[in-house]
Amino acid sequence: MWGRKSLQTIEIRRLGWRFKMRYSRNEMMTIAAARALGNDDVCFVGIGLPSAAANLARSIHAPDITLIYESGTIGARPDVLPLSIGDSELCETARTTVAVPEMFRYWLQGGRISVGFLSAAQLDRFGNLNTTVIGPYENPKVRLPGSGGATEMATSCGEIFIVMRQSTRSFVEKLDFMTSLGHGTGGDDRARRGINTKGPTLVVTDFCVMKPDPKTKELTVVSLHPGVSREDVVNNTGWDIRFNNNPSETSPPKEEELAILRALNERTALAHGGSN
Amino acid sequence: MWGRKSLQTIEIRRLGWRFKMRYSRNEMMTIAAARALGNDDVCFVGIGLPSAAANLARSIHAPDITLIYESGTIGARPDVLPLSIGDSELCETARTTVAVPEMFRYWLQGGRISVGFLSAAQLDRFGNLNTTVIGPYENPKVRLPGSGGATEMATSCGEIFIVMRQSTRSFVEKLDFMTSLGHGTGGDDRARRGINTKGPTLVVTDFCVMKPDPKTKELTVVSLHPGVSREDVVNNTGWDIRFNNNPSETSPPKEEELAILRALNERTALAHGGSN
Amino acid sequence: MAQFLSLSAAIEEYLCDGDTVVMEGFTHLIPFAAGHEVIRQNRSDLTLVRMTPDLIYDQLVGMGCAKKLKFSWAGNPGVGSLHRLRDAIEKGWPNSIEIEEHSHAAMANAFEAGAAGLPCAVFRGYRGSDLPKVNPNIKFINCPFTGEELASVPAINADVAIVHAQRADRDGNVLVEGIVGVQKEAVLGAKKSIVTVEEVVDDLATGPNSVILPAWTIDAIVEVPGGAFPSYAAGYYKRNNAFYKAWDAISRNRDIFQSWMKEHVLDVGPEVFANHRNPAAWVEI
Amino acid sequence: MAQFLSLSAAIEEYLCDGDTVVMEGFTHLIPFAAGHEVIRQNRSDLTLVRMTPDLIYDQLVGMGCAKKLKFSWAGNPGVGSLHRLRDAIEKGWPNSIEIEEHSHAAMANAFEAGAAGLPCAVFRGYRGSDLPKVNPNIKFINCPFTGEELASVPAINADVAIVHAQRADRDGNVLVEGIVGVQKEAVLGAKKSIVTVEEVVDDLATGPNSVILPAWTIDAIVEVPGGAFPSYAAGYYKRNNAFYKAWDAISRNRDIFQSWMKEHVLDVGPEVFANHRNPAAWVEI
Repeated sequence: MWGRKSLQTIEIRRLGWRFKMRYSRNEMMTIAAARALGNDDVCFVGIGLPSAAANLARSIHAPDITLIYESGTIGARPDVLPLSIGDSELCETARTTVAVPEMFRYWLQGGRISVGFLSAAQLDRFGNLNTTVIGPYENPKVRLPGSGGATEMATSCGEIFIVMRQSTRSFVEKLDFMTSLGHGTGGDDRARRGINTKGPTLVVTDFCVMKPDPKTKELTVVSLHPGVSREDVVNNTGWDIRFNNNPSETSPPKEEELAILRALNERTALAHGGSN
Repeated sequence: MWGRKSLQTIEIRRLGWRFKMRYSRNEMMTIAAARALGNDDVCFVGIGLPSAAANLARSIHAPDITLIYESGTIGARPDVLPLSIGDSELCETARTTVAVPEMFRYWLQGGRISVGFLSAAQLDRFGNLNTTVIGPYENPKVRLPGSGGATEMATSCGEIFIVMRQSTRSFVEKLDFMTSLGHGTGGDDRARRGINTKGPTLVVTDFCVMKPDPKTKELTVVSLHPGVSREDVVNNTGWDIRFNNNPSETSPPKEEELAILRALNERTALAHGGSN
Repeated sequence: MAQFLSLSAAIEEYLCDGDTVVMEGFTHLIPFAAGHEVIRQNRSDLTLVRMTPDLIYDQLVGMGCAKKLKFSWAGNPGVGSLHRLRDAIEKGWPNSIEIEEHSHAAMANAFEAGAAGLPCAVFRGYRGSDLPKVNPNIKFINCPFTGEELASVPAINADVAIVHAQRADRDGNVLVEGIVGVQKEAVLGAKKSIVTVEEVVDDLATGPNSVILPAWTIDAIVEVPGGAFPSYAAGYYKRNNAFYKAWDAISRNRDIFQSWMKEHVLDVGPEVFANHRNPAAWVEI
Repeated sequence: MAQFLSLSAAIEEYLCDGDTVVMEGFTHLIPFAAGHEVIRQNRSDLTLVRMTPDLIYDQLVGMGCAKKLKFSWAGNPGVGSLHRLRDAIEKGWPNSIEIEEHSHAAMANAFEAGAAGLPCAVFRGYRGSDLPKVNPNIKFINCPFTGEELASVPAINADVAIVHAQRADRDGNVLVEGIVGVQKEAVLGAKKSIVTVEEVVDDLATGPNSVILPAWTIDAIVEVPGGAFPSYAAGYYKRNNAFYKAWDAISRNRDIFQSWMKEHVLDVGPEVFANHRNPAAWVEI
């Protein structure tokens, strides 16, 4: 899916020799997201990239992070990435598993989650998210899965990290449907709605890392992944994207991060009995 | 507590001999209440007389009755009567034990209980109950325990059986406080309040059995316990009590009923490590 | 009080055309065998309620059993779209279906309210979302103490709830274990309930706080070993992720879908599910 | 994240004069050792919240620690009155206390709402009762779909929740088992929480759906063997019904009560509770 052009390399030393190790932007994205998680976080994890990032964090720098899946598993420690949000691996490794109403009432709405990971089909400049439809709701061009846990995660989690691949189709000027609130119309919109959680504080894409401007809450590029130019980001964003005064380069993957991520993905592919 | 005068006897045959076996009105009350329970009932049980009646029913004619205690135990089958509503015996013998919020939400409010047993310090002619205070609320003469589960049992259980000792102090013209609704002001008062459960359908005292008049809902004596006269009932009721056209005599305790009740009480006294 | 019935008798007796039905199981314990029986008995005009429609409702919708779907996340988890469902929504094949769309939090609360005998659920939700604009079953009320605006949705009280569980005892008490989802709420909130189980045992051997559905909360119990396949039953068999992936290709094409359904559903009975407990089975479709 | 502390340090650090405190445990697992420590540390002006005040609040009220009591059933279960509480309410000794009185259903729902982060609980309750006339914290709202009138009470969110449980593991995760009451809700709804446990173990050895309080939901854990006496800890010791009966005589008389408290609470420490796990102990007071 990612052409040769999107691959970058890091340098590795072994027995006095130097090697080059390639990595994909996808890997850079997952690793950058994992780094944002801390050991004390209680993380509400969705399937796919969020699950990979959260479990990578757990394997590297945040061994005590608490992973919560909306299926009810609290403190899951899966050895492979679940395909679905309710795989047996999650329950078997969890501290306990609660009923789904309790998960949404006591744990999410109760304010027990520090970080929620979300992704979407469309995102706008204020981090608002669409996972419902492309086109009009009553006559959709593409019918997407819908909210799932996202709508209430967006307002009940302490903060939201968004991980998604960047393109003009996904990073849009205007959402077709607002499934989940980000910073709304920007500024203090969340506070005016009586919401006291932070909303999106971090967006990690396959090109860059963005954070909301402290005042306007408009997403602003704070670092570019190695090998990515400003033009790459501009060309893959559907609005006039802002950059930090001096965006840094995202620190490239470490050998250990890549090795652990790949081992996790390999175990996962094997366990799910298919390619993928 | 009960004088000799209140004791009645039944005749027992053994090896061709006839014996007389004494029983108390208290025993008659418990046995009469037990008889009203059926094998398919799901019974919300309070401590004391209700618990004795429910467990007696289970030991005799209703082996599959489901006993639910508000502590969360569902399908408890205690071998001794619990002193409190949350004794270990209840949980150990139950099919399962749920949290107390679930008990009140899913099982009581959810309409899963067919019969609730209640008792009170005061009852009026429409089966309304006071377990809160004697005297004014702000300056009580006697402070009683309060509602406990009773207030919502009174409106959420399919029907209510009331078991309590009868006297002019307890069967009163006017309650000092309405803790739990019976038939309100009588007639269709419950229905006018939007309540679709039956309320009190049976009152068993140590003197007699009462049922609400089908139309007015005023409590009416339908049977007198053996040895009890109309005058006894009138003298122990604080209002002008009505009698059925031709009140029958409550069928006296059977030997088996007395034997099982006494064995239950003996096991209980032993288990609770005290007299009482 | 629970009766032990055959699967065909249970569906025959308790599920009618036009009913609102809940088949629950959050990834785990999805009652596929029962869903197939509903398809074989050709039920129609059903209102299907489920948080995650999953393959089970993709199959029911594709076979024309549904007139309405109430849901909160409609995808093939970790794989992609539910193609039969999309075909019905986007192109009206085999019939158009009405949808009522919620968030997970709303559905979970609505199941809870259904079990609790309340007319509605009250929760903190839908703030800032467009969903209330397209779903008239989302309203807002104010806390009588703080004035805070809270969301409300109607309770879910289905005509029939169908769930799968690990075990029943011979009295008809059922144990659900592991990821328990909203199954207990679905059953307690429904007028009638059917439970399929992996096995019937003498003793459920449970802990003091196990999730139990007492026999008197259930109408029919059916022993269907493997009945959750390609979902799973913890302690019995794992989720068949390969089947979930394979479904993507089967369901993309109307003809392939129909011939698959004929071969694997219409022309067989619930006894085929027993094979699915073999972990080697079904990796190749 | 849970810290392992001594009982005196835990109460010292987390409970202040004037706090709203919940000590829960529905007959089972009542945190008596912690209550005694609160008395020893002479906390005052507490708002005590508990469904069934039981002997633990009778003792706290009798020793002058409370300014207010929020409850739903105040008796000595199966025995009679709580004499210290009645003395405070009826005669203002040792100080008068304010009461806020509810039904069990209301309190249970209020604990649930507290854990769920909601400002209020909504339930079908108090219909026809006089309680709403004497308690301004009972209001009514209407279902936005059916119009039905439903009761509402404020959520319970204490400053400090104190509960007793069977076991903690060395990471500070706690298992509660058997009659679990509203303890989980009390802890999740409180700003701070203290859990006393029978023992600290390497492995909680739990089932998949056990009632667990993760370490990160607790502030302090204290190992106090026997700490629920004369209540009980399932799997460790039984409820001491004889003590509950004996309390009736002890608590009827102010002087006898005070000298009992001096001897058995003020002049000793939590280590005395270990003896209470011996079933023979305390039958004679």
